[in-house]
Amino acid sequence: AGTGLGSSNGAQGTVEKKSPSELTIGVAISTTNNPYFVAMDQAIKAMAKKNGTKVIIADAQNDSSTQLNDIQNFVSQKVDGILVNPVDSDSIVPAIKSANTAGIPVIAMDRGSNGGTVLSTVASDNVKAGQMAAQAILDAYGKGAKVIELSGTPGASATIDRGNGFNAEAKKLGLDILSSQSANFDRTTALNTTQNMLQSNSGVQAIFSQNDEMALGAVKAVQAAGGKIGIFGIDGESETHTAIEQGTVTATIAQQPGKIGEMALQAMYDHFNKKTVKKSIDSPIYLVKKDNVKQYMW
Amino acid sequence: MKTVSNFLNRFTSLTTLAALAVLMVLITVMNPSFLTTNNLLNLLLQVTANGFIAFGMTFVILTGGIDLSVGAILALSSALSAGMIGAGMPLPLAVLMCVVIGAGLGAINGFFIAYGKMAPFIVTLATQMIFRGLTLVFTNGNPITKGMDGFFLAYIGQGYLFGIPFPFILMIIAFVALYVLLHKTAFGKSVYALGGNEKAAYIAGVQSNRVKVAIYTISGLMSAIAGLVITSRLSSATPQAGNGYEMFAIAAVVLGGTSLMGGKGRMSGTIIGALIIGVLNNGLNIIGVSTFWQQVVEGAVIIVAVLVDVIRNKRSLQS
Amino acid sequence: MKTVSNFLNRFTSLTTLAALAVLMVLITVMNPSFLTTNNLLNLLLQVTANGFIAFGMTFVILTGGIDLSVGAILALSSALSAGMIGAGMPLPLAVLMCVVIGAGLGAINGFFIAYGKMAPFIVTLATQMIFRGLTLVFTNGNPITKGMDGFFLAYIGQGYLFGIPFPFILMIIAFVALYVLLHKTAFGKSVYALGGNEKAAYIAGVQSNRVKVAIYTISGLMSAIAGLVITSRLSSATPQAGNGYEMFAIAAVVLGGTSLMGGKGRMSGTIIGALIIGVLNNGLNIIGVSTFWQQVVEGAVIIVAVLVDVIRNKRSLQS
Amino acid sequence: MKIELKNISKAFGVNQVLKDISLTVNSGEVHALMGENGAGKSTLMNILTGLFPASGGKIFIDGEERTFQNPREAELFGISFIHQEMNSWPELTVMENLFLGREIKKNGLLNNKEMRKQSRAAFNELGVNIPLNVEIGTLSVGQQQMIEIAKSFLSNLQILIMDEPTSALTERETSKLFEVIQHLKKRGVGIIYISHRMEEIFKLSDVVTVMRDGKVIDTKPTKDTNVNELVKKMVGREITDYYPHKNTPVGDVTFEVSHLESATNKFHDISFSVKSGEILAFSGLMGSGRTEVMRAVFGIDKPKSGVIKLHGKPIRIRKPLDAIRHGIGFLTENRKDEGLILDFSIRENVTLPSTRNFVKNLFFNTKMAMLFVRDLIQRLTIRSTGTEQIVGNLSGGNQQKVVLAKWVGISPKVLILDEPTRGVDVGSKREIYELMNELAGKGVPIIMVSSDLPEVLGVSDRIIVMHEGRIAGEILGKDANQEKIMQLATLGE
Ligand SMILES: Nc1ncnc2c1ncn2[C@@H]1O[C@H](COP(=O)(O)OP(=O)(O)OP(=O)(O)O)[C@@H](O)[C@H]1O
Ligand SMILES: Nc1ncnc2c1ncn2[C@@H]1O[C@H](COP(=O)(O)OP(=O)(O)OP(=O)(O)O)[C@@H](O)[C@H]1O
Ligand SMILES: O[C@@H]1[C@H](O)[C@H](O)CO[C@H]1O
Ligand SMILES: [Mg+2]
Ligand SMILES: [Mg+2]
Repeated sequence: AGTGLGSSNGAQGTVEKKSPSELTIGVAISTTNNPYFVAMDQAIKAMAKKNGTKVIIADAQNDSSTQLNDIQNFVSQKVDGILVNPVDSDSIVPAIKSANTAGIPVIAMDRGSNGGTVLSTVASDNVKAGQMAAQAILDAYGKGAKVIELSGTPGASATIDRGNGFNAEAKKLGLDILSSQSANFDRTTALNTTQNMLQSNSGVQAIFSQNDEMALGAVKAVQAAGGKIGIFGIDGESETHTAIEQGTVTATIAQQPGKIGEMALQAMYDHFNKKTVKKSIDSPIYLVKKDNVKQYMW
Repeated sequence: MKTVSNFLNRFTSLTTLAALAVLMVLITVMNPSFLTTNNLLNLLLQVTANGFIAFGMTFVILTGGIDLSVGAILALSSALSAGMIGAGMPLPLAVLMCVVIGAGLGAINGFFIAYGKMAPFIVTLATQMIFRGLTLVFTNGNPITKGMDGFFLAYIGQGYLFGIPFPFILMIIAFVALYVLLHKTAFGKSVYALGGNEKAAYIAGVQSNRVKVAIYTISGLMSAIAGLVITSRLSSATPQAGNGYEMFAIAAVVLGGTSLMGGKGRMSGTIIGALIIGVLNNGLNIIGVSTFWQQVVEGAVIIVAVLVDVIRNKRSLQS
Repeated sequence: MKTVSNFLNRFTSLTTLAALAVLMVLITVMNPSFLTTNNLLNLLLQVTANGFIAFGMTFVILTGGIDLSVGAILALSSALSAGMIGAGMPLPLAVLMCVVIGAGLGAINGFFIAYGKMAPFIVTLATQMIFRGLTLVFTNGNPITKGMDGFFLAYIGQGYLFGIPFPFILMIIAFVALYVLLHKTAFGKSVYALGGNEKAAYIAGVQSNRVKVAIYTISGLMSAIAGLVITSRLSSATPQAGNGYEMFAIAAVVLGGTSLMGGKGRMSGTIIGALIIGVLNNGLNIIGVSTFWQQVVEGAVIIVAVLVDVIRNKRSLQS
Repeated sequence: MKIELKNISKAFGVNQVLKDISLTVNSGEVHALMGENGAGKSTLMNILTGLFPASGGKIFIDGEERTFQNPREAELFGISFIHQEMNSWPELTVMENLFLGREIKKNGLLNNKEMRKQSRAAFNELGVNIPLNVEIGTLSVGQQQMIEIAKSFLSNLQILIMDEPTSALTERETSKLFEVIQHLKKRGVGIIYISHRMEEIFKLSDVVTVMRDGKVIDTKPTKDTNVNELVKKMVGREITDYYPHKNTPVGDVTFEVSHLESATNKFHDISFSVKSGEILAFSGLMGSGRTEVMRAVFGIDKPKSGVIKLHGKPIRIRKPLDAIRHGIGFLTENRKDEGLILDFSIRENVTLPSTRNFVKNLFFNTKMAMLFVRDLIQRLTIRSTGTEQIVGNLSGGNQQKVVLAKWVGISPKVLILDEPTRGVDVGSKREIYELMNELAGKGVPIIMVSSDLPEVLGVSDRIIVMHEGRIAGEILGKDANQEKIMQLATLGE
């Protein structure tokens, strides 16, 4: 939802031209507790280093109000631009607005903002990722396939979006979702939770895991149980690629966190080079299976 | 000079104040932009949520208790009142409801602890799970944003009065009120008495159960106010709000010189403790310490600050 | 019958055992697949990590202390030893190193608490941050998997002996060893004495500082063993491993009837406490309670179990 | 006010501690309550003031039946109880302690001015001068006791119960207290006075009630009885000599302390030695530094300098365990804080310093410990339900005996006793002295710090008197008398 406040950044023409080496960019990451964001963070750092850009990275540890603080700190330090990976798309709005008021351009990464004005949103579509996973399961196991779902941290936007996308699509496609339990995006938790779910649900054919960390935990549970169950993740961690090669994971919907970061930083460079920046930059997501596993890597 | 230091010493622990000053100087040296008006105002704003909670926590810890459920109370009271706003309740009423709900949840803790004679740690650990779970159930895991941008609510967390962030002014008001309650009333004395020697307190006629219910109620109430500020700042109530805040509040209280054994400590120390934590969070960002190292530095500062305090107290005992 | 109940009562709190039984019956009624051999074996396996940590935590809590850093110690010792494995260290040596590192990190806690005379809560809160931060620094935030599938390591968490999960057997061995240490040796007596009255214990010749260092070392060591089991089960060391485990361990200890004030409690209670938490986690999954409600139910069960124990103790005092 | 207790009984579990007690206390009289340790004196008073409920019986006040729900209620009614164990907050100030639970308010806030005024008035009445804004933990035990007493003056006092109020007071404070009691009596206040000190009973009381085994044995006007009769009624048998004769000879010097210097300025240049089989008393005014010396010797506090020798060889004592390993035992004066783990059983407390003696093949042998402790319980006549009774549930005097048992239990080579008979009844005192003699007979040197002059004179071979942190002089037991000791203790002040 757009708001009336957004006009403050409409002054693209008045932007002072600056080269990458003259820029200081604040990067607000939702959490570095996950290889996914670590990859994003590192790609940004590497690219900034190469171009002589100064970056300040803040980790909100998944707390919206910490993230608001982080961004306000960036504003008071008068950074040139802000890259933000929101903890969630609703509660990030005031932070975006405060950057807007200060005339600092903001680019959203991985997750969008439901208000304020961002120069651009570089994201892969989480709802779509869920839908793709449902499709992949249908392709592998057909209509009526028996599936259990490992969901992420309750209340996290990725959990909500992927869950919504997956469940709606699964219903449409006629998959049989036996049960859904949270494993907090965490590998160890997923191992135990999967074991327990396999215990109470018989005939499970596939597991949809809302991220790769949990998928890798599920692998261990399936191995211990000794059956043959398809495992579908989201993220595309390199470890998952190996697992797909080995056949322990069936497929993952790969995002490219590093790419997202690089594309966002590039967009910021472009902005300060007085080029037009697209309102929405789609970071493509790919279905990675055994046959194309060499193709996409973080 | 002597009298100033005497006054300060009576007002709060000088070590804590010194730690805060040293920290601020160090950070400024590393990045002068720390010491701009703008950043200091941000800092004040950022300290408020933890400040409110830590004030309530001071009462709890003074009685020898602990409240691990503050973050969950913050989330549940925010979510429920946000839901009411969404359902059309007038903002002032909803704000009042939020505070009432927070106090009520705190009272539940106090009730179990006082009348159930259960350890505060375990009661509030359990209610932390219960309240957080209920928040998720109520919000269905989604942030609530409907109707959250009315002026009345917005002002609580985003307003400025005489150029000072309104929530900070609110925090100072809460501080003064609780300071008076703790240090100038009979209730305050009974809080200390309970933490110092519960049996003696009973013999002296302190109504320990009532006092316990009251202090956990205060803690819940303060958490709800912190929730209001956060909800207002974010224009949304998120189900994960306040996660882990109990630890920051406890750290602020302990850094402020209040003993976890109860019976010893001061409100004024807590405000300095909260400022230390705020300065750390803000400053480490500003000087660009990498995120992984930030935790390490924060932990180390806490240890050093408390250690220095222990040594100083020992020395002052001997002299 | 009488003697059996007498024996059990001496061995552990009957209430806790009853709570466990009731819970198991309820879950079985709701979903009979809970009571299959297969699931019970899973359950045993799932209990081990928390079991190890809770055993160490029992010593800590008996002295009136607390260890919030267990999860971070688990992660750091796992990560460092996984790094060594990746660098080519032979598995048995790396496993030994893991345990040594865990013990060493625990000793650091103990050192600050004993010789620094600092509150255990604050020391271990700070080292939690430090150890977790160092884990992230060392792993760069990524899981370590290189060389983690050697048989020796794999067996620790995944092996079976006589059809029973090997880690469970390991846990029983640790239990027996620590049980004997706590209940049958002079060291054990001094752990209790320290929790009962530190001053009196010191004057009676208890070397309080050494005992403290020892118990936090034990706690660190047990955390490292838990880490080994987890690393082995996952064939990888993740930087977030053990996050929040301190709370489960503390809950297990308290459910097992050990007082957070120190001086009172038993190892055997802890194992039941850990089983209760394991059964809850496993059972709520199996009967398909929604994710949001799971926390609510767990919190409620903890409250009820502790409350029943308080009431029972009160009753037995009066009779 | 007239209090009548009628047929009061009380049981803790199966332990019947009060049996059909009836007692009447009138205003304006001092009613002494005597009885062996564990006879039930404190329990009876706790029931009267609403701390515990009675199992049976009734309480009448001015003819009306009344049961207090809690101590505060009793106090509001005019009945104050100064407990045997102090109930205070060391970290709070004198004034905060005085007014806890009864603060004076003005518009909801504390009225410090009024409270200060009343505190000063109470202190004036007691004749003490204690600053109001210091933490009471920094004050001497005697001063703290005076504050407890001052507290009761702040309410509408009609009946004042004192449970061994003088056990921690100096001579001067004690005589001050007696003046206050006379004054209160004149004001019409009734006083219940519990003490094990005979001379106090005869100096103060109008009526005396003797209890034994939870029963009232007799109530009599004090003037109609005498010490021997009271003792006989309490103990159930005649006691002829209160200080049993010690007939073992003194041997060679075994334990020496030279030039011990306090790190915190509490004592200076302390040198003394004890011979085997000798009982050496340390006398002096309270606060003269005796306890501090012994704490330093035992390794609790670190001295600045000094040498300690055992059998002529210097030994290093840096912590209590070092002392214990050398066979030194130290009964501390504060049993609640330093002597006991109140939540633990008698067995656990007694065996704590001697744990190692019960370790066989690495393991602690509980059976052996039980037998050992059972033996000590009998020897010291500790009134209890057995080795497993929780120490916190014992009477004050019996707790004291447990602390003694703890140190006797290490089979000490040197025994230091700080106020060993504090709160102990006459009969038990005699048993303690006999035990000291027995140990001395085996060659154990005993150092006894005591503020009880008759005791010092009665049992010691030699007496060292301290004054303001220094040794003021030394007297042989056979040459000593009260005057000589007091003169050294005050250095003629
Ligand atoms: N809370 C309690 N639980 C169980 N037994 C108790 C409790 N309090 C006291 N007793 C028992 O009651 C008896 C009487 O104790 P009380 O303290 O009244 O004795 P006392 O006459 O005051 O002795 P002393 O002179 O040693 O102070 C003792 O046997 C004691 O063990
Ligand atoms: N001048 C003083 N002011 C306040 N407290 C004191 C003073 N002197 C001693 N004390 C305290 O009083 C207690 C007893 O004093 P100390 O050990 O020095 O004397 P003592 O001769 O053993 O007397 P007591 O008969 O009380 O044991 C100690 O805890 C000590 O800290
Ligand atoms: O997109 C990210 C990743 O998938 C991660 O695994 C969990 O958080 C989500 O937001
Ligand atoms: Mg008594
Ligand atoms: Mg003394």
